[in-house]
Amino acid sequence: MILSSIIQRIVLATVESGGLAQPETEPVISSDVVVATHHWWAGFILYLPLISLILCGLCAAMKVKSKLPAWITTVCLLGSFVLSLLLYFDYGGSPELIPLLSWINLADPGGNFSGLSANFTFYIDSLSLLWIMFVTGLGTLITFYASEYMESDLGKGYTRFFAGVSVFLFAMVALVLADNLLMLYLGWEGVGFASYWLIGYYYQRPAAVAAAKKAFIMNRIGDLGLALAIYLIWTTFGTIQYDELMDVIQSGSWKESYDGWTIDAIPWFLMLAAFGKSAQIPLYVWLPDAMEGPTPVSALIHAATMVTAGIYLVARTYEFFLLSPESLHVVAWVGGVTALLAATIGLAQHDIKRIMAYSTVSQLGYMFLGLGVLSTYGAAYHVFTHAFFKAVLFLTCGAIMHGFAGQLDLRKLSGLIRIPGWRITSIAMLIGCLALAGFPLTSGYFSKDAILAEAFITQGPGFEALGWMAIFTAFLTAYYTFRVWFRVCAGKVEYEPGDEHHGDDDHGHHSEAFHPHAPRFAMNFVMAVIAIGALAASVPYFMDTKADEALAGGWVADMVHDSTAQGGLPGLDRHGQSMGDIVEHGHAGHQGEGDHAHPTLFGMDVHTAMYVISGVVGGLGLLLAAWLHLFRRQDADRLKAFLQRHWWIAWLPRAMEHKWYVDEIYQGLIRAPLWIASHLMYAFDRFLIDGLLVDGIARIPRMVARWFQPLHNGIVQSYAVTMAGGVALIALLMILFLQFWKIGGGG
Amino acid sequence: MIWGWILLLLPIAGGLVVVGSSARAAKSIALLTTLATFGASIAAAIEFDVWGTGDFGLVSSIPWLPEVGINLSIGADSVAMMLVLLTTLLMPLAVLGSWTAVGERLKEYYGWLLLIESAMIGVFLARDLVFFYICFEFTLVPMYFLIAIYGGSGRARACVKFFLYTFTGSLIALVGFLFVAWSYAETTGSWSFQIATLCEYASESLTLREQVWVLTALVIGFAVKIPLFPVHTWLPLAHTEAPTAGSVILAGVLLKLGTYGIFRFVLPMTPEAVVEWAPVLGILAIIGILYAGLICWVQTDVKKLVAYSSVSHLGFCVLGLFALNPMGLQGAVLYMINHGLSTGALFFLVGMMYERYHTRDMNAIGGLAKRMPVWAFFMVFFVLASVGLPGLNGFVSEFLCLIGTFAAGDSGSYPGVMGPWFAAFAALGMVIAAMYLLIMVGKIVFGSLKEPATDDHHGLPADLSAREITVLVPLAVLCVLLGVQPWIAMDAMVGSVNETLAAYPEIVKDAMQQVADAGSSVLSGGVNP
Amino acid sequence: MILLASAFGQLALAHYLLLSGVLFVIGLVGFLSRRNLIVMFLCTELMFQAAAIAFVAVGRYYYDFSGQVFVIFILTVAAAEAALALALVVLLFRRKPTLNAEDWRDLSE
Amino acid sequence: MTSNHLWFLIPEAILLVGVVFTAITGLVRSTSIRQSTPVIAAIFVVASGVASVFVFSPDHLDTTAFLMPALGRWVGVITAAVGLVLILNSIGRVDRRLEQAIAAGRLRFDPLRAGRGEYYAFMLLSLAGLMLVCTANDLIWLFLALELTSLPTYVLVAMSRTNRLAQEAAMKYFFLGAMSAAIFLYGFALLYAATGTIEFDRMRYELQSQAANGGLGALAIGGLLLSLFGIGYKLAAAPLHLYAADVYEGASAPVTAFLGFVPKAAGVLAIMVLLVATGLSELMSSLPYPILIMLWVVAVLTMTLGNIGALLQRSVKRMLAYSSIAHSGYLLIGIIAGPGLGYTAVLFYLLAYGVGNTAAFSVLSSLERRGEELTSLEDLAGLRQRHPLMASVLAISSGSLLGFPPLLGFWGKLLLFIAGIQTGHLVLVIIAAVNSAISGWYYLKLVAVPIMASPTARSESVERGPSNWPRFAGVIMVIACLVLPVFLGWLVAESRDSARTAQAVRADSAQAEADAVQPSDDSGLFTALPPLKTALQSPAKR
Repeated sequence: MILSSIIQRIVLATVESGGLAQPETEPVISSDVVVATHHWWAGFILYLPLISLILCGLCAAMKVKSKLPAWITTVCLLGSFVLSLLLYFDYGGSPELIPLLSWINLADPGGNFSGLSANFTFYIDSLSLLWIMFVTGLGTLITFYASEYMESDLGKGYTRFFAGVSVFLFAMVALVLADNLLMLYLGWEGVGFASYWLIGYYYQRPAAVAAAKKAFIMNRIGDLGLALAIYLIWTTFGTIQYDELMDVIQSGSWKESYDGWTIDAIPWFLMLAAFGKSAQIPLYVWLPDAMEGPTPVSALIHAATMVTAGIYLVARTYEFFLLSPESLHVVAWVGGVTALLAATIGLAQHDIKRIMAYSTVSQLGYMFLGLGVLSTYGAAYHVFTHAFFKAVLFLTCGAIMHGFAGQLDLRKLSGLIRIPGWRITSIAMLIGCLALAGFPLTSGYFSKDAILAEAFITQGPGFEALGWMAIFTAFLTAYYTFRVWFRVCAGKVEYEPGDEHHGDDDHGHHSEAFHPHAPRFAMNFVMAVIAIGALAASVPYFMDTKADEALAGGWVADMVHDSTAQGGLPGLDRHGQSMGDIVEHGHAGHQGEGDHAHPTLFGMDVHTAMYVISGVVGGLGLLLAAWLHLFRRQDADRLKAFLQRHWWIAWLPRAMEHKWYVDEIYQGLIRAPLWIASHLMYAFDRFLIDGLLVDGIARIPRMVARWFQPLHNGIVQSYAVTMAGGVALIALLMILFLQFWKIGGGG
Repeated sequence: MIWGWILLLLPIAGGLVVVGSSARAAKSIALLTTLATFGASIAAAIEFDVWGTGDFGLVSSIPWLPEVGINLSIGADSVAMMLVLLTTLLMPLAVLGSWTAVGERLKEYYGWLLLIESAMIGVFLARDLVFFYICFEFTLVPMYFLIAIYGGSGRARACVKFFLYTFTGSLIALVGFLFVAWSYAETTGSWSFQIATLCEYASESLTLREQVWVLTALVIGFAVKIPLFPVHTWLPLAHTEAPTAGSVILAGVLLKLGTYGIFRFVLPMTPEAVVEWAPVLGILAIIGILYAGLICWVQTDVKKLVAYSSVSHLGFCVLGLFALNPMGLQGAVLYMINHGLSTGALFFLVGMMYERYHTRDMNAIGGLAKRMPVWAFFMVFFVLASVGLPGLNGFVSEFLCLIGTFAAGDSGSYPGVMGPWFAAFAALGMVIAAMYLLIMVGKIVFGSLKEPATDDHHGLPADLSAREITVLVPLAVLCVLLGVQPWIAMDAMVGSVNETLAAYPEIVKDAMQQVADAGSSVLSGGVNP
Repeated sequence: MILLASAFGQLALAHYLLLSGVLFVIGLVGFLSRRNLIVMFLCTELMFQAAAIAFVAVGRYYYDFSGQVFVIFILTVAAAEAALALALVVLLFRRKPTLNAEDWRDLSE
Repeated sequence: MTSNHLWFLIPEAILLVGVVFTAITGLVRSTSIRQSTPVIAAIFVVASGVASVFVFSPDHLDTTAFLMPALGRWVGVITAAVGLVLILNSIGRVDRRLEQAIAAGRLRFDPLRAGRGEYYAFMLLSLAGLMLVCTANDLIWLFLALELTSLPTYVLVAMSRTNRLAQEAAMKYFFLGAMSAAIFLYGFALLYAATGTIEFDRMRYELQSQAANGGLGALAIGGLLLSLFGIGYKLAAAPLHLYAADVYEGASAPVTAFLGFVPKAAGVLAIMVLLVATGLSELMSSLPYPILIMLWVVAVLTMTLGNIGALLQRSVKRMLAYSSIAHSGYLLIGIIAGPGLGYTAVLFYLLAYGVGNTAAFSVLSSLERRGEELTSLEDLAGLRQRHPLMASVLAISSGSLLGFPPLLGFWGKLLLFIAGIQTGHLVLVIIAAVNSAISGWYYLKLVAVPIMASPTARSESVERGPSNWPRFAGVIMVIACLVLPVFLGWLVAESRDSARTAQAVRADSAQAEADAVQPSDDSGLFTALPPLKTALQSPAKR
């Protein structure tokens, strides 16, 4: 009976769970959200990675030693990508709900609370479509790349790796397509877990294990923020489903029982979550360490997709930030400072993968800056372009690592472009570097401009300074990016192999006879494709928008426009004027011929000015890098020696090299005190609670017994005296009692 | 209905057969019995036609001591039924898990296992207070012997502490129970120990002061069992010394007797006192979560770590119970089940490791993933379930407990007496849990291989045998199932939960009103506002 | 004394009771203070006889014979106890030639 | 005394006949007849138990002569049952060396040296004394019954072992016993002085009228107090408990078991009878305040001193001695609770305690080490390996004494607690609960040492005793611990019927006559409640 009812429920839930997801007491569904059960096949975007995971599990169980897992995963992910594209082309322009399975549904018959429902349902709008396409697309490509990259682990961890990738894609899809915050949370923690899995892939290396652990725990702190934000949102708005949330916020019905502090708290917690996942101050330290994982993982998870989940979250929940605008200022400042800080650290590193990692942190900072200065579009566009160019950078790093037995030190590699077989790698890397440096007309150039310009347009505390800081960061970015490229790919041919064996003996060679192991088809193909993608990522900027002609930014802006993030879109009417009141945004004047003049910079329109400034700055960085690292490499050494010689400046490179001692500060301020506290607590537990309290109380009876023991001395008279005395005592006590309380005679 | 009695008596009967049979057959008979009991519980669950409602099924009653209204009265609501299912599921696994670990005095061992199964089922099926108390207490005996005979080197101290501590606690609870029963007798003129009757009576007729006393007595009794800070210190000791199956049962079911007791007695009996004291208990639970979590961090004994983690985890459960809203309560009940599954499995895994290496010292062992990949997989899996990774079971219950606590603020849509601060501090436990469990995994599962020299593997393969995998797979499957489709359990329990909570909204509102009138906070209100 | 007098108004009974009380206390104090086993036993006899005096006196006071009957039984029991006590003392003396009660303290904590 | 009264002495008469028989058979030259002495004693004990069921059947109840008309039925039965086991426990112990010498042909039988006959005869005498307490309807009778109970036990202690410890124990027991007898005798004298009668029935009227006229007089109170203290010696109630540990240690195990049950039961019953004689009944169950205070203090002291004293002991018998002191304390809760549920619980608890305690001593009786009794806990270490049955008997009986559910002892304690709470003595019950928890510590030792400790050289040499009967007895008692809870309803109903006071019975029958249509409501007995409940309630609410 129970079994059949369970099966019945599952089937029902699968087939028609739209009904489950919608309690009857729900507020009016906003007209433009449709339940699209005819898109049921979209579920396979989620299921295919899962199927891949299960098949990989089978492979592991059957001890498959071929590349089968890689093909399975690639095919499944390709399927997801194709389905995402289909979904995009079939997307009708208004957000859709695609119910899959029911998950948590609480309704209170007493009507004391509004019910809590969180189901496996997709919420498809343009924002999620944008994300899902590049996630699955890059996922497919990088998996294909990894099929070659990971081949040295065939029969050992190969299957495990692809299973991990499948898990990641599964979680990421859940995160992006979720229709409620709880499912998003599932994906959120899921990607964290996948990241843990893959960073710790080389589980026998203590550094990898530690890095994995660090990543998971740091992410958990962020997750804590998300969890608290979910609680707050639910208690304040009574729902955690996006569509209902939008309705509630816009209708203002939540204000009836609002008591005045939650609105301001929600964005802070969301921020904490986003900063954790997207490696911003103060939670960024895990990302550089995460480079202990295999490079495709770094490319996919720690550059292109997962780390942008924070941006996605903020974009997705932008309405909450708009309700409390101060929070956006914080977002902007944290983003800007992180960008600068990470860039300075990047300057001083020698490990190219780490440089890329810090550059990722830095670029993520840009994205948050964009979010903070009300340019969700800029942020999203930068996410989009960054996904490509950073992926290609990491993949080329991976190729180098793969070929040079784990060598990543830029001082020990040079002139790669001249080594046969490494041309594609070098060119791909160049493209990536150009885009990252914001070289004019590359994709990074446009996306970064969209953010930088907005910093000068939007009014906020110190936003202008922030803008200049970001421009300075752009200069640093260009410098350290090309430092890598000029060192590694240009110059004369020189290399030393690394000492890494991928756990394999036939691979690394320490002898003179070491030959770099050039990438073959799969890797080259993927690098080429993504490099082209990185170039082509500037195309959407010039595409026509269908929404609003005032809207600059083309296709990506279009995608953002239809989503929950539209509040941060420049030049657009925000639904509900109430919100406009609290947002001090310069663009308010954009659309009308009102009092507001266009903000200007050096007498030009800000956007135009920014094209020039960032182009110049990027070029300067590039030139500096070329000088110090291509043409006169000895000058770089001299500069370094100079810096280190003078005490008043010597701290700077050292601090930069040691990542501003942030890890050490955390260690000293948080971990060590907690560790000591834990030991104290353990001692407290053993000696005070267990020893003194529990055992002590248990000892009392024995102690008291010892007082009475002398009475049992074996002498008859003594017994008799005690007996008589005891009787007398009790009688006395009784009399006293009776006298004292004046309770007389009989009952 | 007959199924209840079958469930109760089948394990005892099997135990008698085991004791009467030869030592060689003991294992098989025990396994068959536990499997049969599991089958019977499934049958009972199918027969059980009140899922989702607040009613009792499998109801049956035999008069025992009519003078004072004591009956052998059994029956289960859906929450109890689920816990029965958990018990009967864990028992065959416990038997399988002890297959090679226990080598001597087999008949006794399996006899005790079967006896404790009956006692645990009895606790959940009891509808009579005295019968409940008997079973509740009786669980101590088999566990005492399991630790005392089959335990580790420090077992003598551990089992005595375990026994006396919990025995003392439950005696205090007994006095509370008797007080309620007497009060009932005085009011109505006849004695009754029917739980439902007493709950109804107590909630309506006891004064606040009396309720507070009853609450104190009951909570002392149950808190020791849960265990709640600061009466938790017996648990790490008992867990460390208990044999694997003992730990599994202890963590899987016995600890739940405490939370079940709170669910079954404290909440319905003393609602007004609960509303007044829930913040205090909530704070204790939170202290437990954080304190035990941090202590886990510095453990080197894996089993002790998992034991302290139980203290930490059950704090969430208690928090959910005293959130006094459907989210929290459903979360708490789910937590009971989920913690049984995942922590039970963790103890199995630690036991499997111990059986091979004869040590639980994290510093002596490392990188076992290389030697035992399958074991490592399960270890990581259950650690994640325990950490509360969404998609696995632990998450749902933890989330519900916390959101319940969070929403229980005076500003929430469901009035309650805790609130955001409670939830925020408790949620820190999520981070701490990740910290200590992953550190543990990082040490023993990952890293470079480090094995203590041992010459005795009990003839076990390097990695898990098919039998051991069989033990773990059902738990893993349930972890996923309850993580992805938790509504199976939630829909089933919703009636019981709402029944339990029926009286609360009014009381909470009144209390809020009073506090607002007095202009003081709930906490400072105390007993005598 | 005054209490007793006021309770019963008959000085005679009070005197008897007083006597018996004094006797009882003498017996008790003797029992507590003496070390010789035989003397101790005699002290218990004294206490018995104190009770007997009280019974007789009260019986006379109420014109009730049961008090006197009781005394006969008391004497009988006392005789039985005496037999037992002397046998015991002899037994003990055989083991250890002393009558001092304090010498018997092998059983103690 | 009516002629009818003799009818109720049939069980005791049977025992006295048994005394004659055993005294004779114990002196017979034929070994086989001598060996059958315990069997004869057992037969008579069983016969008296059976007889008491018939004698005190409802048809014959005499509500005019007795304060608690049916008390004899329950007491007779449990006396017979426990007495039977006590006799079985002794088999093989008495005259052991002498009999061995005779069997080996080293000695010829000499009636002057044989103690077997007296031993069983004295046991039967003491049991008869216990039964007589129940039928006491005046002070003489009560005095004689108590003396009959205790005098033989002095002798039993002295002759139970041949070493000087036994004699020292007997000396202490006897001298202190004599003192206590004098004390309660003097108390009786004062009671007589206060009421002018020795008959309980009349005494009750006297005291009730005194109580109605402004409280009991000082003489009555003083008499009651002295009586209770004196009788408290039989219970080993604090502060008159000091002898217990020494005496129990000095006597042989079967005799210790005897001391643990018979005088204690006699004392408790005597206290019940005396208190009912002050006018207590189910209808009016509040004690005079001074007595209440005294009993309260004594109960708390007794259970606490007993339990904590036991914690320090290494000797099993001393430990059980202290445990028996503690049990007296628990019994006093029932006494304080008064007629009705309180006395019911006391009677039930006597059974539970008797069964558990006797079973524990059976273990000690059935084992020996080099011909000597087991003394310390070390002797029991690892007992389970060589004597698993005895180890489990010890474990289960300890569990029952601890009051662990679902064993018999638990129900006894539960009823006592219920009775205590019912009469408003919540604090007392809490103290008792804490004491139960403390007692867990040492009872657990009795479970743990045989099962967990590894055997030592001392415990390796532990062997079976000379006879298997004590083992049998222990097993029977343990089975009783396990099985009797099944018949709980019946047992409690029986003990309740036995505990009823004549006043209640009369009132009931009057009630039954008054409204013959509707049968009287038995549960009225459980609803007679004291006024303390209202005192507990806070005036704040309601």
